[in-house]
Amino acid sequence: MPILAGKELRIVGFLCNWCSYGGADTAGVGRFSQPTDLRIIRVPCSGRIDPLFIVKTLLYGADGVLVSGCHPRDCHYGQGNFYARRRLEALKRFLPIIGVEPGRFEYTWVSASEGQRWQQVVQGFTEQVHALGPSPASAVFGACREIPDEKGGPRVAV
Amino acid sequence: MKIGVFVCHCGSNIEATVDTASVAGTARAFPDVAYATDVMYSCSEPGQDGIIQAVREKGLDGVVVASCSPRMHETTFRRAVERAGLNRYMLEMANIREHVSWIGKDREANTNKAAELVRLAVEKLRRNRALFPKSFDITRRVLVIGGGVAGIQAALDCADGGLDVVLVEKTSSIGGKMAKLDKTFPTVDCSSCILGPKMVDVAQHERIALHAYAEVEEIGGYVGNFEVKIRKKATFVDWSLCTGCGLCMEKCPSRKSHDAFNEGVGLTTAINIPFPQAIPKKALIDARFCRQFLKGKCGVCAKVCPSGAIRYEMEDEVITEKVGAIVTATGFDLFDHTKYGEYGGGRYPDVITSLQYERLLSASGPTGGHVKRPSDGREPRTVVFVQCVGSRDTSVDRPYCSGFCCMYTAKQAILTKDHIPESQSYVFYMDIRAPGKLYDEFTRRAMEEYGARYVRGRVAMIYPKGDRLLVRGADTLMGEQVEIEADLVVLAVGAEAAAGSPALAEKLRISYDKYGFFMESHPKLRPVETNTAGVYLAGACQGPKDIPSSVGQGSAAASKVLGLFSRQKLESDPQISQVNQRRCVGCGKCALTCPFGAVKMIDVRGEPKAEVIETVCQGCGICAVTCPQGAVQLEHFTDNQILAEVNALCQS
Amino acid sequence: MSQALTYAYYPGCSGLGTSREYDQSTRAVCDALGIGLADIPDWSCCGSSPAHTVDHVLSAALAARNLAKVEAMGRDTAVTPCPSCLTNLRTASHRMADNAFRERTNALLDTPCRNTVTAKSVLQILAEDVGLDALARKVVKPLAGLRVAAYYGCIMNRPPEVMRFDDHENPMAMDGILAALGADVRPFPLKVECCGASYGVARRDIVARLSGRLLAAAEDVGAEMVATACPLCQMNLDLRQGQINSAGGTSHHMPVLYFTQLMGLALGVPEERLGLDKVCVSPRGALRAAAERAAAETAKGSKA
Amino acid sequence: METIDMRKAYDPAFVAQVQAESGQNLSLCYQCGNCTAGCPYTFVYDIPVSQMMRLVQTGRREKALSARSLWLCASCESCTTRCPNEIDVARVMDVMRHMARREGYVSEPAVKTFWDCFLDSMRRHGRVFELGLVAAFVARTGRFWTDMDLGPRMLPKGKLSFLPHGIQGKDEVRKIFERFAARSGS
Ligand SMILES: Cc1cc2nc3c(=O)[nH]c(=O)nc-3n(C[C@H](O)[C@H](O)[C@H](O)COP(=O)(O)OP(=O)(O)OC[C@H]3O[C@@H](n4cnc5c(N)ncnc54)[C@H](O)[C@@H]3O)c2cc1C
Ligand SMILES: Cc1cc2nc3c(=O)[nH]c(=O)nc-3n(C[C@H](O)[C@H](O)[C@H](O)COP(=O)(O)OP(=O)(O)OC[C@H]3O[C@@H](n4cnc5c(N)ncnc54)[C@H](O)[C@@H]3O)c2cc1C
Ligand code: SF4
Ligand code: SF4
Ligand code: SF4
Ligand code: SF4
Ligand code: SF4
Ligand code: SF4
Ligand code: SF4
Ligand code: SF4
Repeated sequence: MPILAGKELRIVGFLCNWCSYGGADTAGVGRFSQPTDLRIIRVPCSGRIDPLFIVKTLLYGADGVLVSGCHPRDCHYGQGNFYARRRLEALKRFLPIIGVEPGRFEYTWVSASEGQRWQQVVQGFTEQVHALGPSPASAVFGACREIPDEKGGPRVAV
Repeated sequence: MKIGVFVCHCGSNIEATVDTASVAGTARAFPDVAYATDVMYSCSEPGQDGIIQAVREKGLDGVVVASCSPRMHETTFRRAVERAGLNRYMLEMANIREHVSWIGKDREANTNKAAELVRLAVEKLRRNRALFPKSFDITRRVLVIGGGVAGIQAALDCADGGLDVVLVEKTSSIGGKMAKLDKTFPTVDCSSCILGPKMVDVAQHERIALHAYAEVEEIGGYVGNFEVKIRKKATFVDWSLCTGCGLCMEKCPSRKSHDAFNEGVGLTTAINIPFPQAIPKKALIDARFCRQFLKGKCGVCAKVCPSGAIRYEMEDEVITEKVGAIVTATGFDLFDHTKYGEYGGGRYPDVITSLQYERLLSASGPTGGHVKRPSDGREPRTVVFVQCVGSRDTSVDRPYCSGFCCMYTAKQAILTKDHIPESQSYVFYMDIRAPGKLYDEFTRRAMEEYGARYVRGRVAMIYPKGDRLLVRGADTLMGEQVEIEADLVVLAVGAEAAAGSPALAEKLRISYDKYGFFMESHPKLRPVETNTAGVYLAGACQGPKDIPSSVGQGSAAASKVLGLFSRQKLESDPQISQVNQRRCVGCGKCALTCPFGAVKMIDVRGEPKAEVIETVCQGCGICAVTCPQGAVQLEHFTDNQILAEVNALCQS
Repeated sequence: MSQALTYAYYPGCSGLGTSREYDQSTRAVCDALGIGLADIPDWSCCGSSPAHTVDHVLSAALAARNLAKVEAMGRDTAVTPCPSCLTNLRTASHRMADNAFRERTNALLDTPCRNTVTAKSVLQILAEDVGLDALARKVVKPLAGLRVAAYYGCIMNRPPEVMRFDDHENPMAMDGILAALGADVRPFPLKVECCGASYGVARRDIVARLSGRLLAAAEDVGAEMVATACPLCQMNLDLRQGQINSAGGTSHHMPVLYFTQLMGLALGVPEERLGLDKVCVSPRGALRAAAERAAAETAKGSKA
Repeated sequence: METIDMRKAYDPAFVAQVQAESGQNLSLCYQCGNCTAGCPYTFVYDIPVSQMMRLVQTGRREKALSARSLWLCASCESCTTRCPNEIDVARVMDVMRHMARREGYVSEPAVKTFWDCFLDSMRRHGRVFELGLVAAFVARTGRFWTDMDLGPRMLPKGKLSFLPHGIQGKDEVRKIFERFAARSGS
């Protein structure tokens, strides 16, 4: 299913189950209206998010990737979000090297009670991605998409 | 593989902005989808039966339900597919309500987005596999943190149910706020008469170990097997010897110590037992006021103590307890009214808080139950109560209603008339919130029988005029500015999260809201559970609550603990990590990063390999990202599955 | 205060007339403290209260013309004794932080304003930039024994988001200064209550009531003098004290001085530079009583 | 007292205009009355300030703009400073006063005349000429007894000057007024 041409861009969110996914639910329960571009992938913890997922998502042609987890010190697993922060900071510096505008990737912290904050994050990020327009990556790399299996090659050390 | 897709209307909740029939139609074209339909209410009995029937009739191997958030109904549908004969992990949900229908009105965009989310779920489900939980032993002991009425109730119910209880209280006596109250609404019965016996029960119960003047330092482990470090703060008195005779208090020369129990109305001695009914009834030295500590000489208490209990050299002690469940009941604190400069900012002695007023009303309080003005000891004739101080006020970041202050203000107006028949009370209020049984009748009685004059409006300023206080407010029903010359002003200060709540929440790995109150699992359906298995909530730590609700929650939390422990063994969540030992090169990175110590390094034919301890792994997936070989994979959230989801979204 | 402080100075229209003594004493005190006041060349009226009752852009433009002149002087801080001027200057800056508003404002001006100037009150720079310790060291004739109430007026500190100075319910800057001068500062509860503002001419009844309440409250706390920082307050409380008395059937006799006049006295500035003769209710009696009390106190102290 | 038809009495354009010009959201007001309680001018108001906010909520243009209160508010900022919902109440009052002036509602003529004289003085001289201002006010209102008692007190003190303090840039000031008038088309 394509995104709605002209209306939407392709934005993928990786959200931790305990905080931000709950925050997005809270926003829904509060009926806080949001742009429709974002699709959310649920992961147990922001510490589960491999920078490689984000790189691949961008190379597969996503126009923006949003990562959101628990506030520092509020991680359900104690310290997953510290690992996440370290890795994602490194990733942010790495993206320009592979030709991705840094504005296409953001990570943020939203707790399960912060529905309003989630609304603002989605609104802000969607606007930011729309300002950048469609990603050139889809044209360049669109062809070489594949679903890797678990034996996939060696990983990028980030 | 044969997959069935069920797209829920949720009445009109989803259907109003998502064309569910068309989503089901689109889904039929997805790989492996053998059946797709839309359903009115999937979670209802006919809805679940429909799923079970389809699984059986069409021979499905997996189910996708596109409906509300999995945080709402994942368990419901897992049970349903299990009843249909599938493994419960052969289910995926697409959240098309909270993440789609409720946040946008564009039906075309929503329908399209819903279909994409279904596709994502299908792609993930195609890579799911059956998982089976393992069972493990439980430590049948419970930790209760906070000894207010909620914690007391939880501790007693657990202990009566046959569990060993460890009760940790921050101050030197249990009782919480309720121990400070004079009488309680709506029955106006004596607070210590109803709480006192429960406190004694705690002290005498053989199954309750009470650690007063102690705090939780560190919490490790997981449901069924927590390990808790408790800091027992130095009291400078050996409690195993202290008999609570009170001789030391009589002789202590430092008589100007802060009296926390009496909310700072009146003073106490440096060595003190906070109040006569304290549990445990033991003395402790407040080092901030003790001459031995400040000047290095005194030692009077050590000389007079008949049991030789004084220990000036005592230090904090940290002990460890093993428990299987935790009930948090740390209550609330009061709003600091000195933030309101227009009410004097704490500069006027006769502008006091509601809890200070409780101490003035109490027969065991610093004035022996005679209401006297702090400034000059005179009995007040005109008493003005101001409600919603530090509640329902965005400008001080307290937009919420504290719930019980309307009621206690009515109680205090009634008690004022009882104490001083010739007095006149005025109550400034915005709304009266009295939704309990006999509650509204109670506030009416304050007006009708006790003649309290209620004025609808806020107070803008309070300032001294001669030896009285001028209270200037509005009567919005009359549309007028009004003034009252008062002898005493009582501020109905609101409730805030107890000091240190966020820090405690972080230790417990539970969430808290922006004001510091702990978050329940679900506001309606799981009000005393948290999102961390084995951790429960009771009382005002979850949000402002009066005594009946706090006690109710104490019992509810206890019943949850008893329910948990009624099982022989607990089952672990099988969504945990697994090591593919053929790929593992034994670098040990996973073992280093796992926050739970769930990875151990073992020797396999002379080579180091990683292994995950199933009952310890919590399924965070941090190790999976760390492993340079891709050898650790988190079940149900493998790299393969997540990348398949990504791919489902990005293909155009 | 190590280096010489110099500020762009905006006296305000009333400083040329009804509050001439405020302007005079401010200049004299700053002189004594080594503070330079550089008059803003060819300054114009800030708009005062009437302008903002007509339109917020008009009001901002009248203020901004002066702010632009300060920019032309190459300075970034303007001080004024008058809270009404201060409010207009600060509100204009506050609103011009919004670019669209600033453009609309500049469209009314010959010389555009870049909005780089911060306006402060004389009270604020004395309390914050000079400081109480430095001030206390310069006192040659302490105001010992003088029972005084410090009255700030309604807009010196309000609203706090715009004024950003001191506590908005219980400001203490002037109390602190007077205490540093040795005075017996009374805890005056109505520090920020309005005196009746500019309604003296059109609605004298309003001023009689509101200023009357202030005088009564000052007496209630045992003050023998009121110190003000605002020309309108001073005029309402002092010049109109007779009107207040006849309207309310009271017999207040309360001297009302500018705090700068009291500072001048304590710093040993010659009286003729302070305009003490320009106030209506003479402060002589209160000052004499204070001096006598102080002398009696010292005598008692030396005996003991 | 009349019965109000809530639907007919609600003027949506009025609500929108007050909110847009003041930048305040009046639906935040829960009618606590704190503004009225603190307003030093409530005693002379015909409609207390909290009810002025209510009139905006209920869209009552006519009643709000003809209130005398609008002309008696001294912008003392007590209401704005203390509103629990952080509404800039004084600004809302100011904005309604602008509207009242534009639309010809003047329920306190003396106050308006005083302000007009003030602005006039400013426009003519660049600075306010106090004696001239009072003289103009007396001339326009015919209230020649205004503050007659104060003259004898002030004159000997040298506080009132008999000549305006004109400034060189008074043309610039005059142009501010002219451009403003041109912009607002009056
Ligand atoms: C002035 C006033 C009058 C009231 N009158 C009434 C009334 O008449 N009727 C009525 O129903 N309700 C009344 N209430 C409400 C009542 O006080 C509460 O409902 C009740 O106290 C809530 O009980 P709790 O156990 O949840 O919290 P609390 O009473 O606050 O007890 C919490 C306990 O936990 C301890 N604690 C806090 N943090 C920690 C920590 N980190 N570690 C260990 N221990 C900790 C505290 O020391 C305290 O002992 C009144 C409240 C006030 C303020
Ligand atoms: C219009 C309306 C809207 C509401 N909205 C909300 C809301 O948005 N949020 C919210 O939290 N609450 C809401 N409520 C309140 C909510 O309905 C109640 O809190 C809830 O229903 C109480 O549940 P219950 O099980 O105690 O009682 P009930 O829902 O009344 O259930 C009692 C059951 O017992 C059965 N029963 C009765 N007598 C007997 C008998 N003798 N033998 C056998 N069975 C019997 C009845 O048939 C019924 O099935 C609303 C209520 C109303 C009226
Ligand atoms: S499954 Fe969820 S979305 Fe469907 S009816 Fe039930 S609550 Fe509503
Ligand atoms: S410390 Fe000693 S004197 Fe004090 S109460 Fe205990 S036993 Fe009695
Ligand atoms: S040693 Fe301290 S606590 Fe003991 S009697 Fe002396 S002052 Fe009191
Ligand atoms: S319970 Fe009553 S007094 Fe307390 S915050 Fe709510 S409305 Fe205000
Ligand atoms: S998933 Fe990995 S890191 Fe997380 S608890 Fe299990 S073994 Fe430890
Ligand atoms: S990180 Fe990977 S390779 Fe290293 S020990 Fe763990 S499982 Fe083996
Ligand atoms: S103080 Fe604010 S909320 Fe209260 S009535 Fe006034 S405007 Fe409304
Ligand atoms: S600004 Fe106006 S409405 Fe507000 S309190 Fe002052 S005089 Fe009253």
